[in-house]
Amino acid sequence: MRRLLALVPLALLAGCSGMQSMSEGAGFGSHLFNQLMLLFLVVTGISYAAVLLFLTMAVVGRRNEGGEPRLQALLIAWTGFILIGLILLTGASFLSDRREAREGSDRTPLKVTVNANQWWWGIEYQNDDPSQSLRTANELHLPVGRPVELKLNAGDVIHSLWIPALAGKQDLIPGRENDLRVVPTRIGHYRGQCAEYCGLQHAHMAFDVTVESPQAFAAWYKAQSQPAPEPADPGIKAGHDFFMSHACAMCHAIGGTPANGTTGPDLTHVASRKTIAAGTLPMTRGALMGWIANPQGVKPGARMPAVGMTPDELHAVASYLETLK
Amino acid sequence: MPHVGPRFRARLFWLLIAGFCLLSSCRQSDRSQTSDPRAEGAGGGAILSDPAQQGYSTSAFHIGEGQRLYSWMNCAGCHGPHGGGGMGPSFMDAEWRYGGGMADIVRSIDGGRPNGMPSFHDRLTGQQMWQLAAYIRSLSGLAPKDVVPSRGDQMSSKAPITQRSPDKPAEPREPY
Amino acid sequence: MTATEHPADVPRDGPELDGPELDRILSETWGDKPGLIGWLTTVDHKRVGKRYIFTAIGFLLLGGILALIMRLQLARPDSGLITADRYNQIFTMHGSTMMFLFAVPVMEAFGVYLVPLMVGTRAISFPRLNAFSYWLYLCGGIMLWVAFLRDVGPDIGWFAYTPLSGPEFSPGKRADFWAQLITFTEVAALAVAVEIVATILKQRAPGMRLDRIPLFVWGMLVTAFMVIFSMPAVTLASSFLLSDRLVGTQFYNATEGGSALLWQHLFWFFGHPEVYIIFLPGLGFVSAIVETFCKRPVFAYPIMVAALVTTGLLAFGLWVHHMFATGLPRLGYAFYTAASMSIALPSGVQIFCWIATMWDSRPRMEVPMWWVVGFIITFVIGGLTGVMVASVPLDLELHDTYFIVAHFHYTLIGGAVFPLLGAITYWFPKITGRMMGDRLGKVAFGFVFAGFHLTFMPMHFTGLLGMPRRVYTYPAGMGWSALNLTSTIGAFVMALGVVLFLANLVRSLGNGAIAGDNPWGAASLEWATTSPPRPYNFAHIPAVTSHTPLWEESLPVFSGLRVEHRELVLTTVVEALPDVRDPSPTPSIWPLLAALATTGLFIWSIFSPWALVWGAIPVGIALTLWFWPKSSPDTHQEPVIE
Amino acid sequence: MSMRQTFAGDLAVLPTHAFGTRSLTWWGVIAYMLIEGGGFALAAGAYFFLMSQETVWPPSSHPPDLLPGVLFTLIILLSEIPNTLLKKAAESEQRRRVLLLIVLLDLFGLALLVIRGFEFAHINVRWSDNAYGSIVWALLLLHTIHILTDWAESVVLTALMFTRHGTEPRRFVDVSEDALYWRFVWITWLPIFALLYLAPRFV
Repeated sequence: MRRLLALVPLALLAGCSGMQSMSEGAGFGSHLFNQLMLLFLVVTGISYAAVLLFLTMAVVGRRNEGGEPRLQALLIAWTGFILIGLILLTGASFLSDRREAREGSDRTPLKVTVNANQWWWGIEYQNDDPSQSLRTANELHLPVGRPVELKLNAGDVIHSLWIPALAGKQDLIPGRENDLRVVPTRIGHYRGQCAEYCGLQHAHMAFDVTVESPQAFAAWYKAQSQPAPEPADPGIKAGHDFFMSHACAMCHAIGGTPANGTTGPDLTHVASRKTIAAGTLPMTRGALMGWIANPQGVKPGARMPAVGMTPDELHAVASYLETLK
Repeated sequence: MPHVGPRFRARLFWLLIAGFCLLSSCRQSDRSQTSDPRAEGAGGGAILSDPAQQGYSTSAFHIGEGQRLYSWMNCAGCHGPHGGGGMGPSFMDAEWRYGGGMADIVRSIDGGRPNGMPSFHDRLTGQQMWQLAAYIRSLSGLAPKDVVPSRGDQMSSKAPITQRSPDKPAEPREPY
Repeated sequence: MTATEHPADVPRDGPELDGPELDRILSETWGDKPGLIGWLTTVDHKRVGKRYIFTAIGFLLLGGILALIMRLQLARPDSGLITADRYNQIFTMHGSTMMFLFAVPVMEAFGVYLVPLMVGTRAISFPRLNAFSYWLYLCGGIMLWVAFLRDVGPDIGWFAYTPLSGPEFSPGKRADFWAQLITFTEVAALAVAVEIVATILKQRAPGMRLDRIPLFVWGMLVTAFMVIFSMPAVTLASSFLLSDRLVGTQFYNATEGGSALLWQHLFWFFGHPEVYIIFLPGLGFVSAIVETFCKRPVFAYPIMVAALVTTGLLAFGLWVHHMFATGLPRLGYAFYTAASMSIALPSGVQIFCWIATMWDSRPRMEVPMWWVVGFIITFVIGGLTGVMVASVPLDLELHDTYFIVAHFHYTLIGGAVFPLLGAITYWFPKITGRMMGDRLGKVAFGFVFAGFHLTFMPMHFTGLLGMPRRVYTYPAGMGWSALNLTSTIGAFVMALGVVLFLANLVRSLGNGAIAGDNPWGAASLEWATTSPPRPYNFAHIPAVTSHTPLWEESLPVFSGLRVEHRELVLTTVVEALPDVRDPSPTPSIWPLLAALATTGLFIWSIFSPWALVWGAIPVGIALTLWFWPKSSPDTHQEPVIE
Repeated sequence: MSMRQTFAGDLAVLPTHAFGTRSLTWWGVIAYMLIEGGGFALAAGAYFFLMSQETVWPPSSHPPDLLPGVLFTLIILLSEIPNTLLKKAAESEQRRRVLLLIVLLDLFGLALLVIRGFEFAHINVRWSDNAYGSIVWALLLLHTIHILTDWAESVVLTALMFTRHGTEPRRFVDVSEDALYWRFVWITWLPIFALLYLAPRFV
């Protein structure tokens, strides 16, 4: 009930919650943000109302009869009010910052390394046994309630990993490893986006976040650890062969196939993702074909070149990629 | 060609707003990547006759992309981190075994060369080859000084290209 | 009295030389040559101040047009109106133009025009340096905009974080033109800051003790010191960036020992004082306007001065709140949260004192006062959202979102541009001799105020809904579309307001009502001169007996300054006792030529490091001839240099 | 003017030039010292920031050779003697002594610029090798520009003193402030010397 109460003024103010809205409160960080923002709104609201009231009285109301001493007394009161307000807000923000750091410290955190490159996210789930670690791109699956520690590295320029519905952002700076702790508290689909200007396609550098039950997460993790299935149907085989013999394999990697390029996103289970091209297009056959045929049309300046192919080669490759569930 | 539409409308709109674009946007820092796959991929011949070829060697953007491709495609493995040479020949001197012109270098990348240079015919798109060729020529100082980046963000033991005097290549020789 | 000097032997102003006869001689001594030559060689702080203001407003319009284009692009999701590259150039140019080519210069320009008049002297302290500063600023602005129109405009943001602005990820010369613009505007701003400090400390009218200095002049003094201490940081940072991009130094290259955070520390050490450099003169404008239209000195003058000085000092202690998301130690952040919060105290106190002044008197609600009321309503919201983003947990969500865009537009437009438009209306009669239209002034205020809130209030919610900054487009279905459309409509309403304001300005130039010397019945010294002021400002240097000189029954003056040579009086720093008669430099072409030589040096150094060596020769020659004293006809007179 | 005007005093009795804080140009010189001092302090801050990034300092090469640096420091400290005498002579307006001392000071400046050339030759690192090399070159270059501009101004002032303009009292004010600025030049050199030559050896 308390959380709903916190949401009411914010929802009023924020119009509604969306999958990329801070007031969503689906993570402990975002939940704390709501509470703290509410406290700030109350304190600043009161002071703003006081200023407006005093201003209206000064411009249109009766003149001050009390003379200088009355003004001085009011000034001392006003300074005191500001001081108390600031101390209260500073203290509250410091305490909630500490509180967020302690949250979920009793549970073993999930370890994920994020490698940001110009205009996509490389995600790697670490595991104690390295063979169990999992590489994916532009999406993050998280078990609800379990804290996740993200190791943030940048491969080229400064980016900023930000999932508004879950927690605050943290920059990824080349030559420096930052970390971010997120504790998801509500199951659902959310969207994160790069928040630090990183060049031509900074606007199209988003990623999907799915918070699910631990069982669903384990099932997803196991499915993602499997290599790509061998293509059976000749049409799909043609797509597979084109992929392996052309520029695609130079940049992309598909588990269980000779393609092991690391400069582009890992496509082993690309069809299982909600979006492609870092959250720019939905994962549908039409969008896939449009993106492969002409990446500059969708993301002008993106590092994916337009590989020359005939229409049936395009259909074959699309069919092959659709099998990579 | 859906792609050309918005660009043309945007350029017209921009000219309306700017009013007096003094000179045509100088090629040096034009960020647009050609993305018409038809002209590049279909046949071997098409790659070599890229219409914008003369623009690559003086475009800072394309040389920058060439620098990225040089490390991504692991050319450094044979030709050394800054084209200093290794198993493969060096790009920093004036010695061009198969010719130092843009087209010669693209031909080497496209078709490969005997004793070790693999063919990247299907491995790279036409534009990537032109960008690589522009970067390779800049390593020996053939690109204009104000177009070449002073350094990369990687470790480098060499003095920046802008600080080295360029080695003018000998007359390009007929390929063997 | 030195041996070579007898007071009686040269003509001096005084009871026997006064009125139109004195005006004729002084106008001839202090005037400029006619026509273009006079225009290019003038060192009159009023002429240079006017053209500074005119150029800065020109850049405001250019920046405004870019803002409208950005709003058109963001009006609807996935809009193809502008390509990503063009949008990145436009938002960088909008930020850089507004911050470096409009905001700081226009505030310093008002200081250049008004400070000498308000402290009661005849010229700004280093007038030729003042002319040099304007020409350099103009050349810098032209260079950046020519580069932008030739598609070589910077596309790295007005903050140019490395390594995106470094040699590898910003190929070509785009980032270099931005970095060189910083050098241009820094040298110009530092020059003006030095002049303002020297003018305020040494050239105050006799009797203007420290506690009798007008609040606007205090604001300019604190601003000048902030410029002096903050601008070297960004000059150093942009020079390091230029050398990284030109000769391959490794300042910001993480793999070779450098660090991207070095740029952020150096830039924001300048960045935050920069926004207070823009904001403090705005507070000075408000104090001047409130004092005049309430016919009462601003309440608690010493506390207001203390608040200005505290804001100036605190501004240097909180730059890391721009870097809360870069992963620095959390305990350090707690200090910066406290520091950032504490700066709300002096501002809050000043807001109280203005309102108390209005409450304790009968404020005449003329157009400038409307802008002051608009300022208080808008700026306080900006200040309070500033308190929000000072807190680390809130800032980690709000940083680099449209909430921040709303915050700084509320503080910069609300806190500086509103008082500026009020100040233009307030001092227009003094500068041009005519009144601005009252009705059209109020209509323009209405449109700007309504348009501003219609544009930037929705941005708070766009930010809360998760829209990041500097995105050239956004997907549909995020809940941002309607809010962005509202902002776009608001932007055009505000633009209409600005157009109306300028129309009122231009119309009043021609046929506004004739304004006397003191149309508003103000108290400060600039209203003791004619409208527009004569080239020599004051026929006789005034004596100041109180904090509001023109509200006293009489204005005592001093006599005894030479009339055939430019001369003004220097006074002691604290008590302002008359101390020395100092010659003031005469008009000269050399500041313009030195500025052109420096421009050549700066632009050439974008392309080759040897520019520093060879380019310095013409600059050296120009400076030498600038300082070389002109030989004067009779020997025992003192020729003037500098 | 609308208000009654009464004459409260006569400024004619005031002198037309003065030294020290009574001179307007003194305040201009002090303001530019604040600017350049701020610049040097921030450059030193950048030096410490980059030093904190490395485990071993200097990361690659040897620190700059001591000989040219120490020689430069000694001579620049030595130059304070003629500098102080020059300031006193200027403030007591003894033209002959001023002419003698200012030429001597210019020669000191020339000698120091030559030694600075050797310092650059013995810096043992290229500016493009690493961040250490960059900041070392930056600090030395900033100070060299500082010395060069002050020396050039002194030469111009010396030339001016030899012309008939040199007879005016105001020129002595300029000489006094030029001596003050030279004092600022070697005061800023001491911390830079410590950073360039001593810090890598003893930290």
